[in-house]
Amino acid sequence: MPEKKYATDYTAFDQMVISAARMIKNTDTVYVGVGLPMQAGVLAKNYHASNCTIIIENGIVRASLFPIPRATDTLGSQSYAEQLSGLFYVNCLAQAGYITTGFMGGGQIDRHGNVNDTAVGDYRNPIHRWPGSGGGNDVMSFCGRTIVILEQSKRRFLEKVDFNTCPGYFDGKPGRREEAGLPPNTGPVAVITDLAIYSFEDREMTLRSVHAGCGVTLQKVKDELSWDVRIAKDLKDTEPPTEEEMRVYQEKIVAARPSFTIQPPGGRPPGPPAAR
Amino acid sequence: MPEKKYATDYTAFDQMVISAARMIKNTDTVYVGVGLPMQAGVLAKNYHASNCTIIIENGIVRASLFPIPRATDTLGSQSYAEQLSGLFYVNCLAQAGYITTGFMGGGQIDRHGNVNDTAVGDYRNPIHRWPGSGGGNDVMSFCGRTIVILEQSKRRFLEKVDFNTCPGYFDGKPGRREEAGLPPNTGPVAVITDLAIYSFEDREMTLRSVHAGCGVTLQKVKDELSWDVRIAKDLKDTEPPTEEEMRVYQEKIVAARPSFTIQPPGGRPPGPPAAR
Amino acid sequence: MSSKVMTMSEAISKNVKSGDLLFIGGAQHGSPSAAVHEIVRQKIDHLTIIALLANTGLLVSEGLVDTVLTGYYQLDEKRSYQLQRARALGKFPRFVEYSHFGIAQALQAGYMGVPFMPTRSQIGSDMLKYNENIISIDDPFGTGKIGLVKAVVPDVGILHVQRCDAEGNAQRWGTLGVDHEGINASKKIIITTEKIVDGDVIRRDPNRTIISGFRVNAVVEQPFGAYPVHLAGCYNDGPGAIGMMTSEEAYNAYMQAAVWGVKDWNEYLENLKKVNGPDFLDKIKIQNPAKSDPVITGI
Amino acid sequence: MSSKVMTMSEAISKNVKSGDLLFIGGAQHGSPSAAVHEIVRQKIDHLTIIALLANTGLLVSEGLVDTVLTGYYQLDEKRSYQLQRARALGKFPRFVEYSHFGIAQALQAGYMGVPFMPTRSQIGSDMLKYNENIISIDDPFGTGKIGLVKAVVPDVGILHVQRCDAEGNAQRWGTLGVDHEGINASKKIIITTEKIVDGDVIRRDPNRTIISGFRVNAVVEQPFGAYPVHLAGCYNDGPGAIGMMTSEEAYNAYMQAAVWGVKDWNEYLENLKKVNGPDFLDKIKIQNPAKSDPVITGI
Repeated sequence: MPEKKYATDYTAFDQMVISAARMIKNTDTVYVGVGLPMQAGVLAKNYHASNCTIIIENGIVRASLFPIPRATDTLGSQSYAEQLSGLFYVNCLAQAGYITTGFMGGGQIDRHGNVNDTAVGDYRNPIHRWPGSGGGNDVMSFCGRTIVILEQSKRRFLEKVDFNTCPGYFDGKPGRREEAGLPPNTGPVAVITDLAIYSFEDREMTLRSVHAGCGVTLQKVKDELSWDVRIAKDLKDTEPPTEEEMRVYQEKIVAARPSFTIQPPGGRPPGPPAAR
Repeated sequence: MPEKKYATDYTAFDQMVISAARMIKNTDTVYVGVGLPMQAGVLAKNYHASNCTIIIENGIVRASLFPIPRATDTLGSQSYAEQLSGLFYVNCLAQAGYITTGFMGGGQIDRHGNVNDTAVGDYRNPIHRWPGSGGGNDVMSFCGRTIVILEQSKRRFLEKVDFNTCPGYFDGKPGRREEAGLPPNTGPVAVITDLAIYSFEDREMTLRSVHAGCGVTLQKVKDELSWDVRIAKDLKDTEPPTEEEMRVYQEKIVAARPSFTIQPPGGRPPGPPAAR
Repeated sequence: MSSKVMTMSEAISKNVKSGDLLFIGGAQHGSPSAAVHEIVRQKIDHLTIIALLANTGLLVSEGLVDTVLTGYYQLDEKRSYQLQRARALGKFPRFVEYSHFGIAQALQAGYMGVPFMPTRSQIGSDMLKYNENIISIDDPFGTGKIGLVKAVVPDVGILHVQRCDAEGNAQRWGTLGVDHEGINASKKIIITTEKIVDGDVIRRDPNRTIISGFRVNAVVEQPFGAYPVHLAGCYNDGPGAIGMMTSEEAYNAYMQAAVWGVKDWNEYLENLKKVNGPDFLDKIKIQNPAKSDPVITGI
Repeated sequence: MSSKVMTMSEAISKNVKSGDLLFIGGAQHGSPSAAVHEIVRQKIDHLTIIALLANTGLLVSEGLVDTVLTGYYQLDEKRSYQLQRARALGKFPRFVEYSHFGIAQALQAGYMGVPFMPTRSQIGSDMLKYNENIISIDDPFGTGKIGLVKAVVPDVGILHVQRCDAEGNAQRWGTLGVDHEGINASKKIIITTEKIVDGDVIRRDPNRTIISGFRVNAVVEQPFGAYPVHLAGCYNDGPGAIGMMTSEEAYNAYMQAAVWGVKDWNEYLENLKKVNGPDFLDKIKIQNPAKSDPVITGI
């Protein structure tokens, strides 16, 4: 890898995708949903983690490179995969513990990493409805490390979500996931937004770094959270994109990013709704 | 089908296989084990039931004709099947109720159609051991109508089997199969031996016909049973093989019958042991 | 022997009844669009549908659906003309929500012929509060909590495939979504196929058969039967689906073109070519085909 | 990248340990015979094996097996020299008996990552009295009794296939027995293959992949790796297996020829040709091959 030279011309959104991609290791098997998770996965595969295996919900297991698809299942994301099967098969891989890393979006997220993709307010009489779990619950329930990527705003980052679609650490007390019957050694490990990066310490979202390089301040981060967030002792500025990362990101993601997702009538891409 | 002219030169064994084959209807889906069940299935397919579908345990679903195989899984029984999958798949077909007819052998059978393929005497300290259920329990548990084919002898036809490997009607009281959790509308419907044919009336083996054409007497049949068997009011002589049946049987089964089953070391054909 | 081969109209009218629970295959890939449009044309109602990213929205907007079993459905009425229309008709369906894997497991249990499937998905969520088909129990083998998803056994399953013989031995490739579980779980089965092939083609590749003929009730040859959804080895997504759901005007125009104004799917396809040019469908065909190496069987 | 490709000796010594629970694929079809012989050669003991009609008897007769999970096993000691020998060695294994489907379900539960599989097989039998891995409960959804078969998660799974790439993406066809469930349930995986093929062959037929490379620990190219068991598209049964188990003399002669007197399976195969003629293996190859039509993918 070339010597690190940091880029200067990038947005907070670019930082979010690139920071997410960095979470993927070369040896990982990564379950990616549509949207930002897919962009992070494809970027990692094109840059530093060319050996990682990408799992796509509809039955795709691929170790080989592929162009970023308009949706998760396209002829491009299917063709030349190492294995094609179905949704049941790839989720069994996950449930049995063979998917190291999950990437997902979300509607709301709370202090303990629980994600709501279902309803704002009361389920029976909601203020707003999202399309529901999709594969989100499965990813969060099964994957070794789950990384949530979503744009940060106060009304989406809550002390407690209105509806727990994809369980994080529930109320944060130890052992709650195991008590519920979720597989051991699973759960969210990071939240990556357009403002900051969070890890989980004692099952609580903890601010690790602020995207200072694109002008984000700690105050701005705090303003877009609904609770008094725990801050890591060694809080840092987020490492900016390197020039090389930005080059690959521009070429493989931005240039190929679908301007408009074509969908069949009634059909929707899988996974939770992208935060927008 | 040509006018019925009955054969004169046939054995009780021939009668057994041909009577079993007659149980298969053109619209049936038939789960066949190795040995006599396979011979009956292949004969039916070559004679009167050419449209029946044959299911073989290792994952074979075939509507097309095939030569009688030396074991259940051979390149001959696999090749040109309509569908190849695995043991799990074909047993799910059975468990979900899509296999109309099962054919199996057995070590011991009792008055209420329970079959023992496991042990004579106490399980922990047996007088004799058979190889166990194989697919026998699955066939008897799942198939719409199960037909048991085995050579008859007093020590194999018992009031009560020593070990219930493949459940018939348990103690014969109504509803026992449903109580145990077995699927509705299943269970043994016939036992075909080298001496006679039995059906089940009120869940009890009932003598329907004696192979009189090959010299079997009612007394001989009774001598080779351990209990005072129920006899149908309209007890008949078994319909002998027709000349046409015998011709096809000689050509497709006898001529092709393997003289010796080649087996891999330690490997065994599936299904319960043939009664011998 | 080939009495199973029939028109789409016959296949639907003979096998789909008011009140049925329908499995419609092709999650995100190769949905049986032509068959769904025929159900709309025949106005078969009070359906329960399993909607896993397949092309089923028209059934809802036409008021034909009582219940939707789903893992993901656009439930924001403000964004969904389909839901607005169902509401206006007084036919807003009941939604029963699972995760995607939950739907797959319910169908797997149906395919297996057992009453439920054990699961570790969904049991950590609030979905259990509102969906009585998912429960959490203590594992009788002592490993702690485990979820159970209740089996779903569709009355009718509809699958679109690349090739199928006249007996219904159907082969499908590319991503399979929940097609294997769903079609094998279904009591009655309709196969729509790009092409009816000789049985010999099937028998020289029997591992690819997703459902055997003895399970299949109807076979319909329907080229571009999944349009505008892509189908591996056949065609890419068509452009037709965009925007049709955003207004009453666009919706009505689409329904006139695709359902009410034509007698069948083939007439709709012909009209598409008249409007968009004779090469309209050719343009979405596979441009860079990859051919599999043959596999050998035989004796 | 291709660090997974190794010799049989390495694959076994690196991945199979004393005390392991082994899944050995190839029920009645394409068993990994060469791999089993290598385990014997390395005398890896205290094994638990899942024996579903696969070629595993030598492990028992050599006293390497503590427990056999089985649906069907020759348990009449009078007829089994293997069992007599195990008895004489003081290594008569414990047998845990299921039906065949029971074994398949235990492996299915392992593959799915759940603690059990619901079943209607076995629950009517006396097997439940002696096998604590099968129980009967009241269905929580209220349909009456239902059986549960406890999951089996093998430490190592060994599968012989027709083709596999250097990364371990393995493709197998013909009957699959319990291969799909068993190999996917296994923690560590050894693939032995008739031929290592280019990854492009795999990627042009991805629906045929039974296990993906990321799950596979070792890939061994071993022609005639299933001999004397048949393998679809490759060869028919060999004559070699008959009679070897009936006497100490025949057994010892076989063991000398196939294990102790040779360094590996290839040397055994070469010796077979020396004894039986250079065309000995050619004679069992497929004589009347059937080729599948290619399937198309691509964009």
